[in-house]
Amino acid sequence: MSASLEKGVRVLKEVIDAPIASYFNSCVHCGLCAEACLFYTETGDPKYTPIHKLEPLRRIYEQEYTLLGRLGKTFGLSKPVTDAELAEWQELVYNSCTLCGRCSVVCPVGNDIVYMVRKFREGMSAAGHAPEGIKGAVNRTITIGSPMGVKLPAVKAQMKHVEADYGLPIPLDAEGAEYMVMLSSMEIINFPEYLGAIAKIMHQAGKSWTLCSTAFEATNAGMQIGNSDLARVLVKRIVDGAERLRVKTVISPECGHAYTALRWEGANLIGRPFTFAVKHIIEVLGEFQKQGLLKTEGFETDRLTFHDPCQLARRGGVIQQQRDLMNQVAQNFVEMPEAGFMNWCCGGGGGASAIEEGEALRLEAFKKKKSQLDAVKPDRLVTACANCRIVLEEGLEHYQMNIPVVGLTEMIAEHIPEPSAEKGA
Amino acid sequence: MQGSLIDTLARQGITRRAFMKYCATLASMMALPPAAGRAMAEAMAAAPAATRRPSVIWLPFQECTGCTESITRSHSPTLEGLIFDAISLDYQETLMAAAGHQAEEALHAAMKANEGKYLLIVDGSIPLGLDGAYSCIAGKSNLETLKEVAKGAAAIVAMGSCAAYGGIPKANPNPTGAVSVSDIIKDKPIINIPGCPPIPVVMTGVLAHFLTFGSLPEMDAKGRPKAFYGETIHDRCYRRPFYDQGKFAKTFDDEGARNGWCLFELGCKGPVTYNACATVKWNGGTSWPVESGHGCLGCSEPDFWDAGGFYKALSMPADPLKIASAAAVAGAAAGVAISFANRGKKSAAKSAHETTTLADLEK
Amino acid sequence: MPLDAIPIVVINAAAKQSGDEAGLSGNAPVLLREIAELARRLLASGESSAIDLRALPLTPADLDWLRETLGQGQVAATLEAEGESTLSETVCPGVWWVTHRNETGAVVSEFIEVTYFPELLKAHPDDVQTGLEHLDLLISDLS
Amino acid sequence: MNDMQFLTWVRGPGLDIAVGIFLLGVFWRLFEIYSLGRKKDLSAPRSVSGASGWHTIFRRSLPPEGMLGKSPVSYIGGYTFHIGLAIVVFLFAPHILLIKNLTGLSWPGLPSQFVDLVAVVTLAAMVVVLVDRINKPVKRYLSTFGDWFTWTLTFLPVLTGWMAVQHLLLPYTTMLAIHILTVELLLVFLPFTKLFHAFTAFGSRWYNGAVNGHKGVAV
Repeated sequence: MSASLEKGVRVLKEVIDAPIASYFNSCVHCGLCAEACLFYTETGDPKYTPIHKLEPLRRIYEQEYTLLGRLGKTFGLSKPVTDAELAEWQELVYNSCTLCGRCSVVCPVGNDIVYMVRKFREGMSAAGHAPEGIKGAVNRTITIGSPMGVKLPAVKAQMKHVEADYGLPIPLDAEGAEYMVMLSSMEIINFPEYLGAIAKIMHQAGKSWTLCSTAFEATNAGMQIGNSDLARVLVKRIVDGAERLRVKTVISPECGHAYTALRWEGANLIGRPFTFAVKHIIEVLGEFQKQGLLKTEGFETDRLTFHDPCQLARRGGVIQQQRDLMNQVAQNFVEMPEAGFMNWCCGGGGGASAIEEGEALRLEAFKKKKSQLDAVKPDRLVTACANCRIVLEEGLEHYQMNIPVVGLTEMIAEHIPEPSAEKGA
Repeated sequence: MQGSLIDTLARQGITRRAFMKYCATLASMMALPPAAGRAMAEAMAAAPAATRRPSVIWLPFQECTGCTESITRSHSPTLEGLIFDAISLDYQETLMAAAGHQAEEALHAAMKANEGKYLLIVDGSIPLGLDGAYSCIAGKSNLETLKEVAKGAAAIVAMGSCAAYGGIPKANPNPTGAVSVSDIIKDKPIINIPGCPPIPVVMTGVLAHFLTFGSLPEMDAKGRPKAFYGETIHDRCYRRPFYDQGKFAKTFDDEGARNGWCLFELGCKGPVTYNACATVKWNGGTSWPVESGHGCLGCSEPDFWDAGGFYKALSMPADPLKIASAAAVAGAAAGVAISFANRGKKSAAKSAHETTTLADLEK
Repeated sequence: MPLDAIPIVVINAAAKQSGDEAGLSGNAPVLLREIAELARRLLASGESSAIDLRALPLTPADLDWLRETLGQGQVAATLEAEGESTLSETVCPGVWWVTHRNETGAVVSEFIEVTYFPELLKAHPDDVQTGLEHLDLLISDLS
Repeated sequence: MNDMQFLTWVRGPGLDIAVGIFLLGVFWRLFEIYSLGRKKDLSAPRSVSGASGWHTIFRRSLPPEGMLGKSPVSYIGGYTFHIGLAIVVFLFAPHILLIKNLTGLSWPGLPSQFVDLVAVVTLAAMVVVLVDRINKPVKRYLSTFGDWFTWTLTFLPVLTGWMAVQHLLLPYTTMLAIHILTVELLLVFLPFTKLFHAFTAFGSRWYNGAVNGHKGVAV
């Protein structure tokens, strides 16, 4: 019960660095970032302009780390940031930002705005201005082990089902396995096919893999709320698990933020490089495909399109693999406008989907995705992020669009010949 | 003397056509429209020649006599001489035969006889330092003389840059405390004919105007006749097209200089100098500085001597930058100091870090 | 030592450059339109007008070009008055090229006059009167 | 003070002071900004060609996919006035002479009529950009005193320079002096306003490119 403005400001003083200083000094208020943000384009409300979401951070930067700002503060020319302001900004920093990073790639002066939002959330959470929804998710992840409250027994039960359905073993805590597979609780609860798909793919590729009993949950609500201390606790579980099992590679599931948290933030959170590699499942599939370890039969014949999860593509650098994989199993794959690097967010990333009071705004922002889909009119929508999938399904339902959403890994797995059939051949 | 001026001229063998030609040329030089030349000729021809010629008193102060030299070398000597013939030059130290007390008597006689009507021409600046002791005539400081003679003048012509603006004597650091005529005399019409020296025809043009219309011609904000100082050297320069094309002489002996390209980069002050050199030219229309391959010095502008150097282009700094490198060092030092303060602040914030627990998310 | 032995040559800013276009500022052709306009005005209202060539930013080459382009017409008059003046009609009647020189032969002013007959060439009644008096004198001398 | 003394002052002491404050500010601000440093990225880098800070410095000069149509005025107006400013500042012969005098560097200039035309186009583009800032809700919402002030600071030197060359409103000498004075004001305020993006934009692009280039994303 110690969150306070002072604490928030102190944390911000810690995280403000040269890039942030450079960014704030470069901004010319051109407003182009607004054009890149679906919360602005779909609402037309200028307060959703990305750089504006950082206004308190800018003031703290100027008042703490510039001479003129300090003088201004000393002589009362610039007023200090207040708790009420931060409370007001909560909606802008969390509800209306999915950390999709689109603003960062359009800013003409090169400001990495999402980098700053991520850092601003450190201060916002320390000042007690994080949304209840994300706080709850963090709480459950830390205390129970998963944002949706999934515990190991539930995972074990799921494993049993899958083993029975697929006739393939699901290894748990297998030391020395090549791959340690992580899950997101969405997959455990909503999309159990994912685990079966992994089993089939790994079996066909002939790779050793395992789940980890102490680290099965990949999502990191600590990173979404923007608190490094809590994010570190969650990453540490995975690092400890991976090092205990001495795996070569940890596979991040179809979950965008889990990938960012582990792949790009993890080593920085624990303060040392990893002893293992971190790959997104799509990256692994891409490697298998290149190595000829991914053999499929048959094609999907309906009209398919692919929604790029922001954290995988624009923020993660995995852009081509999903397309190659789509083409391996789909005959009628069409791209949405601005797909790939410039893809539009589903509207629920970065923890936004956990914010109940943000739902109306989220659905408003979904109109962007709707227009993208309307442009290509697909029969089904493929993606590679369980969170995107849930948000997309909600949005499609709201707008009464009859487009089923499927996970890419599962779709690939469906085209892998049954192990029995393989034996028979 | 009887009849109009034209009759006076005719008696001296100057034909009407010669006079018309002179007026056309004078109008051209005064940058007046060609029709004005005819009007001027008609006005002057019809003007009754004064029964007594207007008296002119010429006072030299801190000067080099260059202005007088220039005027006496007017390039149409006969005609311009005639303009001077139309006046009575009652006091001009350099030109007059009289000297000493005789000269002073002539001065005072002229002042007395023409009180309130004579034209006063001044060349040279007036030193104020040491109570004016730097320049005295007949035991009187220039300041005293000027005040005394100006009192009865109808109008004053400040001849040359020294009289008009202080000129070279006033150049930094101005040891004699030199000032211009208009700095001292405030209650008389004053016309400035600046230049170092001024163009002779400007002088005769102003006199012609005074004789024709009995008043001084239209002046600009710096008290100069607009007719001659209405446009810059640059705008009337025959090399202007080269400026526009970006063709510049870079040194005085390069290809550009030989091709007659623009002298801007060699320090020509043409763009900021208002004078008629480019149209009237010097030495009987022979040439003028730019035509001779040298940039304009800007001698008809105030403080031309202190305008940053004759060979420095206008867009160059007038003085070398003195504080630039010191400022850069000071800025870097300030920056480093702030850096240390910032880093201290940041590490203080870091060491005050308390690891956040779940409870810490709540207020 | 003869004067021309001094190794200094006058280089005309315009003539120095090679080619026909050398030294032209491009200001001269525009003048032709102005002259045409003045000629139209002369026909319409009988109003004479003049262009002061010294008042314009023309290079020597520009003047040469203009002189050459306008050409030499049928009438040319020379006036001896404190230096020579030449008034010559161009191939366009009514367009006169007027050059005034001083006693030393230097050009002091130069105009293009658009007029039926240059004012300067006409004799003034007063001068005619003077001439008449002179004639009378001559006649009286005869008797 | 007459116009000539005014001109000589802005060319002399005025310029000295302005350049001094400019250099002081630039060094101070650059140290102040970049000395804050950043943490080393410990995550394993993904190396992709074209993804680096240096690439982004150049790449970010072009509009990303789909953006030109979203805000054509910002892009076309922005390009026009930035390129226009560069031409007017760096390719007008008298300016080159100043740069040569201050730095020893020199290059050929463009005909003054062309520069004149560019100045007019630049002024027009700046007016369009200003109107856009007033009309567009986002720009108006973001705008502070600093935005109007810096626009004026940038507009005036071009306007007064052009007016001086065209002999408009005031005599050339006065206008030239005012022109130089406005440039000096620009220099004085540049390090302390958003105009400092002329320096930091490159650092910002580099950081953005480097941070994302580490992930193998060519931003």
